[in-house]
Amino acid sequence: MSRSNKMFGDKAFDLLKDLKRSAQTIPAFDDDGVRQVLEEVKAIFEENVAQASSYSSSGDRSLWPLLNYRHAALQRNKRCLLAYLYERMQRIKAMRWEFGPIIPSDIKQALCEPEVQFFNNYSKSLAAYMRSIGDGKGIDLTGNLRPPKSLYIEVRCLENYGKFELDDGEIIHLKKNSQHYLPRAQVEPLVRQGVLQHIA
Amino acid sequence: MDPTIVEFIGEKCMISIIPNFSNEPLHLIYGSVGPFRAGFPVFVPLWLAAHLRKQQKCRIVPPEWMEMETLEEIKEEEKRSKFFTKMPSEHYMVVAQLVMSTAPDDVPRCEELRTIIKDIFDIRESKLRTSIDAFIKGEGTYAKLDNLTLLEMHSVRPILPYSLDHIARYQRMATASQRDTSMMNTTGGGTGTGSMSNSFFTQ
Amino acid sequence: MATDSRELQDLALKHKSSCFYLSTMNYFPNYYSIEDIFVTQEKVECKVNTRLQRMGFLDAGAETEDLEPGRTINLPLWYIKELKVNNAYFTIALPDIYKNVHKAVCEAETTHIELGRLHPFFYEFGCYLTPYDRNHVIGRIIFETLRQRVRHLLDISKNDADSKPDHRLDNIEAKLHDAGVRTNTLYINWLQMSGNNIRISELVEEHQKKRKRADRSDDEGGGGAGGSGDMDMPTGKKPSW
Amino acid sequence: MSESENLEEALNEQELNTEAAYAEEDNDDEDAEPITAQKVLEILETAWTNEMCAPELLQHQTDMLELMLSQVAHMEEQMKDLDKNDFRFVVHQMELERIRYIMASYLRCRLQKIEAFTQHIINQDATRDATDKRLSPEEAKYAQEFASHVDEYFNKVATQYMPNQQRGEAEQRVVAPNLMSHVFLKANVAVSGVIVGVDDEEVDLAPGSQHIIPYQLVSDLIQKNQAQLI
Repeated sequence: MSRSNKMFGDKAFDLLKDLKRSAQTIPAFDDDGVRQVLEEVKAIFEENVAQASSYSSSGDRSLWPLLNYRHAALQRNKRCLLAYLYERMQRIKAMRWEFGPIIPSDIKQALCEPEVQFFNNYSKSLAAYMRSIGDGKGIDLTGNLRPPKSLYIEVRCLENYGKFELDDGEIIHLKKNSQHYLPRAQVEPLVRQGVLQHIA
Repeated sequence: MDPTIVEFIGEKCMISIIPNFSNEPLHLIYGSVGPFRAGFPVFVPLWLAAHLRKQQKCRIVPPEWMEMETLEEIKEEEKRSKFFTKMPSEHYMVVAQLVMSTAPDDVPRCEELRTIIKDIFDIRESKLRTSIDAFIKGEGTYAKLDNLTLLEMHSVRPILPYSLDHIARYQRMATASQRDTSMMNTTGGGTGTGSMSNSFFTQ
Repeated sequence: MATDSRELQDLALKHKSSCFYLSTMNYFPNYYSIEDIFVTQEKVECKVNTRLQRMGFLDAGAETEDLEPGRTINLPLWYIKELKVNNAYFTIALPDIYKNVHKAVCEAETTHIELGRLHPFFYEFGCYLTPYDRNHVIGRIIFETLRQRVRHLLDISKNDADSKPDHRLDNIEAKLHDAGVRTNTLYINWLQMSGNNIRISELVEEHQKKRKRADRSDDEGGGGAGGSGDMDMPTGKKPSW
Repeated sequence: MSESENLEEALNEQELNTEAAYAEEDNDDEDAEPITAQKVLEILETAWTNEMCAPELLQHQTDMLELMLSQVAHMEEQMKDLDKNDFRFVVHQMELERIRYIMASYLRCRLQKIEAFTQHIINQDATRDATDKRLSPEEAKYAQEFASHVDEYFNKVATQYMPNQQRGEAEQRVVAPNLMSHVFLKANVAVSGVIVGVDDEEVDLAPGSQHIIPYQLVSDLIQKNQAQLI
């Protein structure tokens, strides 16, 4: 009875379901789940290879439908697993744009080693690309996110941030709850990082 | 394309201001503006007008059409006409919104104007919904939208184009299956994960 | 099946990865589409036509090694769609949900149908079944149904944005509805001139909230991995790229 | 006020420099017309809105971007010594920020498509002549790197442990845009005989007329600048 309660491909499918279900920015990489899927893939593959060789020597087609089914199951596992990685990759990419080149350590812990590597590679390539635009003049694409309305904006400081140097060398002390009138383009990253709040 | 981008594009519209200062012309990349002479009207882009007004360096001269009588006529015409009438500015909503919010004192009968412009927008928007309905039920995937302004298009964006995409895809699918019942694996709209080769045991 | 796939619909609608710079594109299935994978997880009723050796494990109600002809079993779409439409092994039994709306479609009375209740993936599931329908109705039905309901979608996304459509809508429709509600919100914000402020990035905000929760829930320290330790991580230096 | 007059003159001169730069770059074209900074900006603005509305990646605009970036850099240089509260400084700075926003938004939009359709775009560009490539050289480099980072990640976690890929499998995984996506279009000039439906129905587009239509049916008009997306 219980044999068909778990179909081929169900574990791989659960990976995706759990990923979607998670309310976190990115849930911990499901090492165990991924390993189980890879094992299933390997098992299916080996069974098929074994039976396929007996099929080609005897010409007996009676196992053909089974081979067929297993093949589909293998492809299904693969697709689910790669979709799992692809979705995680999207979220990792989003982190580069939202947090910047350094991710908070508690979030970083959710990534597996190849994912950390991917984040670093992505970050590096993106930075190199942004520097290379316009014959090396460069544009920061993570800034200038919204249509500009004014050169200066009113901001409130949400934490004790410390000193902040403007392009012209002026130094601003960003103390919690202090309010400032600062160049929009230069403080945009701090607003994005939650250090400052844009109030008008 | 959200309304802030529509506004950004609309801010390029030229509008007349009366500066309270004098200055030589400015050679902006987008074209020269000025000279500015205190007390004399000069045309500048809307974004500049709004900035100068906030700095209290000018008074904004509302465009000719921002006036009750004209707008009443436009509203009546819009109600009468089956089609979208041509608006006095292709960014009438953006211009009205920016002028009336940055310089309400420069606009006579500002509140009344606000209401009537909103009325016109609403009439046009509901007309748009009705014509969309007719157009979709008429099996179209193409429609003419003359005189519709950018912000009005935004009111059905992206839901209208997205709906049409799906409808068209389902229609293609229905037609394809009618043409060829014995086809395989072409389901799922263009991707279909299936290529059943005989070699499911590659090594 | 229904509750299961309804959960999938709810999951499909959660779009975590959508952030400001990814202006979400319209749904168009590709290899990595989680939603398409959800749809193809759906089961279809099939009649077995011929003895299939060693495939008895697919039949929950039998103990036999082989799959016996005449049995009716449920098979996932991901397998079905790899077979030829006129394969010799199985005959696909089309679900009644499409037949059941046929009359409403003909009478152009589809707006009141609780489509999501009929099937959370009414349209996409129907797409996959279209080739198996020898009468060519399903394809026509899904296309006509959406065509008839677009106006309704436009209206409800503008007028009752607050009331969640629950399971009145299928997954595709719910996405369209979301998009419509979003447009409307952006427009209202714009009219109130409140759309122009630069905002904290979504992920940073989420992370801050989480950290505050963690700080509150365990005051004995150790609050979450790297909890307060990196509070002052960005030093006086400007974020660099 | 002579100081600021000089500034305006200098800024004005730059427009001429721009013309020179352009004429030089394209001097194999027999009648390369001089181009003003204003024209460059207009071209970039159109490219930006087209890119935001088109489902696929459009032709790159490296030349125009470089011209505009030089112009912006030059203006910043000229304005460096001005008082930050000077009327002229403020107005020029505001315009520069608008231009920077357009360029950033434009390139971000392209990057997003490049990341979504990486392999598809690389494959297509491989079949195109050097002058018709959609990717700029910098974008092409980025696309290659991105593809290999993804590959490396997939390989380390999964694909190296899986049976060899079959023929056709790589193809299945290519993510491509839906070219039949509906777009809003405005005709720049009169265009006759545009096919607008599956049943080969044709219409003539009047200049300034607006339409909603599947992208694929009008992509060539965008390319030829006979129409633009809005």
